[in-house]
Amino acid sequence: MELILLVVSAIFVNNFVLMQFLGICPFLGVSKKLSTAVGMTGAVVFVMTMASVISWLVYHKLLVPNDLVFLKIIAFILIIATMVQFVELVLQKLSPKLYASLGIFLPLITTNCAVLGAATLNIQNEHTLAQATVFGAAGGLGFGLAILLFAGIREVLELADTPKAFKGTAIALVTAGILSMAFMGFTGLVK
Amino acid sequence: MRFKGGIHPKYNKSTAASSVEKMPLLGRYVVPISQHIGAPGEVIVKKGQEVGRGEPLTKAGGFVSAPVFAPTSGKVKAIKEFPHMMGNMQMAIEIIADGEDTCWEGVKPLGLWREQTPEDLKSAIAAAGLVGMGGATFPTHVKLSPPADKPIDTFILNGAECEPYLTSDHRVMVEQATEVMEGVGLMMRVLGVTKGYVGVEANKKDALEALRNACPKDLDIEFALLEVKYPQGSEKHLIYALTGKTVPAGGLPMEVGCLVQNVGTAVAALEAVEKGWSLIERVTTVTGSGINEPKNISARVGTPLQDVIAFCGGLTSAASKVIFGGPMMGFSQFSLDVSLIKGTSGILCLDADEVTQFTAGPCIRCGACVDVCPMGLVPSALGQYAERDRYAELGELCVNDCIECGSCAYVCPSHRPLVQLFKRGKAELRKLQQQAG
Amino acid sequence: MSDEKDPKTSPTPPEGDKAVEAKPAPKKEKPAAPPKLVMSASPHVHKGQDVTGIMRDVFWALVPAVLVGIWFFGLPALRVVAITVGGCLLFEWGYLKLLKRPGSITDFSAAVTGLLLAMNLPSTSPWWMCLVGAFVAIIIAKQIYGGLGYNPFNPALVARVLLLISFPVQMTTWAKPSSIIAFDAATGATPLGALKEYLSMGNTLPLPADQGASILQLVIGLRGGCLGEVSVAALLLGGIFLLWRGHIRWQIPVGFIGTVALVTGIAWLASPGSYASPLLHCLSGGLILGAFFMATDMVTTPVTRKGMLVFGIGCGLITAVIRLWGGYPEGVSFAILLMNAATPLIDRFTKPRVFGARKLYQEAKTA
Amino acid sequence: MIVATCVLAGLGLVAGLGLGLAAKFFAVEVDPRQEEIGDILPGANCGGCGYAGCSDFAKGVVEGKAAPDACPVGGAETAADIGRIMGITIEEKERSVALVLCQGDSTAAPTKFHYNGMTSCASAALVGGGDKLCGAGCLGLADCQMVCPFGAIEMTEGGIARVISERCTSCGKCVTACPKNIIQIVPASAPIHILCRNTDKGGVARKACTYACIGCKKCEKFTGDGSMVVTNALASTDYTNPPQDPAVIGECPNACIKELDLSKKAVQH
Repeated sequence: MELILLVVSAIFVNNFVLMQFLGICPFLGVSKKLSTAVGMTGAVVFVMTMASVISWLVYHKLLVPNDLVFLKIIAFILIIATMVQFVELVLQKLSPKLYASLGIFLPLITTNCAVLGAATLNIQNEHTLAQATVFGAAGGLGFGLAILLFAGIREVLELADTPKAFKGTAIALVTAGILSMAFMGFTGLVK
Repeated sequence: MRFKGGIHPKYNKSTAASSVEKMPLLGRYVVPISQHIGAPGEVIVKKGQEVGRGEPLTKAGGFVSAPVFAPTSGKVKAIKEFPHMMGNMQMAIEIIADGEDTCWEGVKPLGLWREQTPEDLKSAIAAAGLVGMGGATFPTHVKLSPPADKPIDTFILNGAECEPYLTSDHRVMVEQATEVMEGVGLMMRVLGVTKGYVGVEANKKDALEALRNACPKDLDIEFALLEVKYPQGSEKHLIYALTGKTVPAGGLPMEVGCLVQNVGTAVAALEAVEKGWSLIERVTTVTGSGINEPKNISARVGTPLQDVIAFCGGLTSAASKVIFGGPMMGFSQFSLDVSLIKGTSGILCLDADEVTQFTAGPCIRCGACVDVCPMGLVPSALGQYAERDRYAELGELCVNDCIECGSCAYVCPSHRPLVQLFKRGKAELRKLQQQAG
Repeated sequence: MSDEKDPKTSPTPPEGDKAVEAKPAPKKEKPAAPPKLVMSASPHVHKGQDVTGIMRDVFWALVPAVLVGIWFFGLPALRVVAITVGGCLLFEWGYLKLLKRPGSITDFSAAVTGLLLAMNLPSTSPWWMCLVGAFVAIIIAKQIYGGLGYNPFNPALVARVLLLISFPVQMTTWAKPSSIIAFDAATGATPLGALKEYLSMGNTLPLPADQGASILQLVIGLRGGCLGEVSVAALLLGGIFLLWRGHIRWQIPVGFIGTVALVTGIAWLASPGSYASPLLHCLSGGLILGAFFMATDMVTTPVTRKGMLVFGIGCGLITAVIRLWGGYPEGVSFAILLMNAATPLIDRFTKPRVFGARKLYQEAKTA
Repeated sequence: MIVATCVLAGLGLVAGLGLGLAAKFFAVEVDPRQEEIGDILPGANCGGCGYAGCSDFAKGVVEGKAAPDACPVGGAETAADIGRIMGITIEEKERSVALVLCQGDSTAAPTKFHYNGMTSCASAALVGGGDKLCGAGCLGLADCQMVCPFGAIEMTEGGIARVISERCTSCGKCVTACPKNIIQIVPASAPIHILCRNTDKGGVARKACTYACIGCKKCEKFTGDGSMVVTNALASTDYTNPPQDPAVIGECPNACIKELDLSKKAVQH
């Protein structure tokens, strides 16, 4: 039950993108097409889950025993960067098309604060390993939900007769704002 | 079986009760060389040559092609480009009548159709230049030659005439019921088919009764009254309504063993075989608010439009649109110099009140077009993609399955010219596919 | 090719353009030159229904509920309606003029937005809040997306949610319903608000009689709430009118209200002490207004019947979850906005089956 | 301190080893020149080269499928750069621009019917070939303007398209977009142009447009060197040997021939 609440919280109530405003860069960058957004979701879910697990292990099994908690951030970044590199290599081999369409945003998952955020929140909220894994995966899915909804809207916006001044990122940001407002309705579902 | 979608426009079939009037002989005819889908024929007459009525002016330019004929006896005055009802200039043969209307000596009846072999019947039909007279103008003999792996087991006579205003098929069914049914038997013999259907929309009960009474005893025909709904006369939907079979998307009716023919074609087939007549005359409806005397006429193929209009009392002063075919799928004309062709089932003249010029607005996604599309497409999305030249998406959304029936544009509250967008989109898509090889 | 950007969609002939007779054709004595005809692609006839007509019907369908609201909440309600409708028309007109865009305020769409916004505000709303709402609805939620037809979110709802988040106090100050003559400045609570408050204090149901509203009061609208959402009877009248005119499809309201009833019903059966009855849930709050008028907004909802049903069910689910377990007492606006966001995805996955296609639509494209 | 360094170093080592193994496993060969070329291309993704965007073109060049000087936007400089990367020399191509061969605006060319439908030339051309009486006339519904990635096409007050030659990169998008085929890529240095594509004969053409070429052959006779020839009742310029003498302009009875300076080029930002 607790894990379910954690999932609901991470996907809806405290959605990384729409409620905590983390990971905005890929959210805006690769939401132009639904297919790319799906690919990005996959990459983020993978990286976030793995990063959560490994960083939890590194923190609790390596840093805490050795009294090296101050290395937390740098160690996490290292882990995340490695995971991203790994995903990049795999994608380039297995799906060059997706690799090309994700472009710069794939390596930029490294600096995706949502991933680092998940890793540090795990520590801050004193999650167990199981909770950390679920939190990472659910956080990634929350990111996915947001970016998929957003990509759907943006694909349609492409066809809209938007005034030139608002075309592209401007209207996307307005849309993201409204979407975030709508997500506020979930406030209070999980304390 | 009811098909999904469809619309109920105002039918305005005011000429349903007026019998067919024969147009008197004219002094001049212009016969376009291309009156069918497929390769245009090769001209076999010369300028200045004397021709007899029914003499071929072209010979078929391939298998999917059909010859055209002299509508009356006279002299070939010119072979050059004339305005064509498709809206462009096309090669046509101008004939000045000598007033004698003498028959070409080559006209020879084959005899009673029951005594002929299917092959002979088929070649007679091909020689007479028969094409689908409902408007699609696909050469009939090609339709009657299904490939060996797609045998036809069901013949369907299309008497739906679902286009508003048009009554020519209706009159043919009432006035020439015997000929229609004999023609049906003839074509069933060509195909070696034993099972036939006759489908007529419920607003033409008299036509169905006439056909039923005229049906020869030896034919196994099922007569069905169809729901009055546009586009009931679309091949795929007619087959579905009558037999419950669904023609696969992108496929032809023969995929489900069906073949659909128009009533006019049936009569022409009989005349081609038993009288030796080639297709030089057809029944057409001249109607609408823009014409003074709406009527059904029987006119020679190649009759200039302005003579047809003059015969029907001329255009009203407010007339502002002239359409070849029905209001849903017909082609509007800018010139009265075009001529009647084999596939002209009607000439609709609308006056200015009915021809409001709309300004297309943006799609408001009301979904009315989705509800009425008989093909199960999403016209609203197709329209938006077509408008932005997004042809790849158009292909993904199956624009090629669109039958251009116009139901979507008919109901669109934003007056979006959806059919025009789809026609354009299909053309561009075809170009892209050709480029891709 | 953005025809709406270009004023030339139906080019009229330039002036001074003398009629030229048809085409270079064989020279023959013709009667007087025929008139220059109109040409267009098929079809050449039209059902005759247009956007303005639809919007006008929606407008009239809303009027009974607004009148009831004005009757119960008095002149302040009338003032709110006047400001939002006037504001919406003004902003729309100003924007179209300023940016020289096609379109016109006479198409009733701005008026409908204004009316819907007013119906979603408490009658006590200050004038400036109404104006801010009108601005957000017309300019931000609609016009900068390209105007009518292109807004992904329901403009009136965007405005309402924005106001609710920005000015929670003003947005939850409810006047007690009385009547236009005997205006009563006392404030009260909405039935759902009272319910949430009551439950959050650890009490068990049923609600004491003085805090709730009877079924009859709910139906006629004698209860606290936004000025247009109170009278279920008047709203149903308008909703049925729209259904009869064919402007809304049954899938959305039925899916929406049905799901709310189902979910709250299950919760109520499981624990009648902590959850209110489905009847109360269906008749109170903005559910009827939302289900018949906001969730059925054509532009922001799916185009297919199947999609509409999915949309309605989604709205109902989210509404029920927010009402039962969320922080806000009412979730209709949030639910509809969230489902608006999902509309493109719903559209994508609920395409009808192409006639004769053996496989499902999505697969057919690869064949 | 030492522990910290060791831990980090150890972590880095593990990660590095893992990645190294993964890189071996999932290795993909990419020609480095492809990226280099991609970097120097203009990035307009106009498709003027015939490829689906700049990176596709770069791939084509590296694979030897695309001509290194095929990028019309980058022009000679880009071609030279690509040549340097590929290790080949490129001969400089002459600058060319698009030109609309029609002067039949609303004052000159009458219409034959009232058109009601999409504001798009390609769509309008499906309805009776467009509303202009002249079968070759500019329909003025701005398809070319819409596709031009460089804003180099404007619609005149009389409702026909005009190329702003300073901005034109001769990518050729407008040429394919025009359903009437009246936009042509011409060398920017050619001074004299025939601005008509109507192939109708004298009287018919004259009725269709006051600027219509009637095929009178006066220009052909005047130049005499084959730089202007009349075929199919339509005069055209031989752009491999363009006429130079502006006096020919006066010969044309319908003012189809114009002297235009197309060689100006906008400053590149």
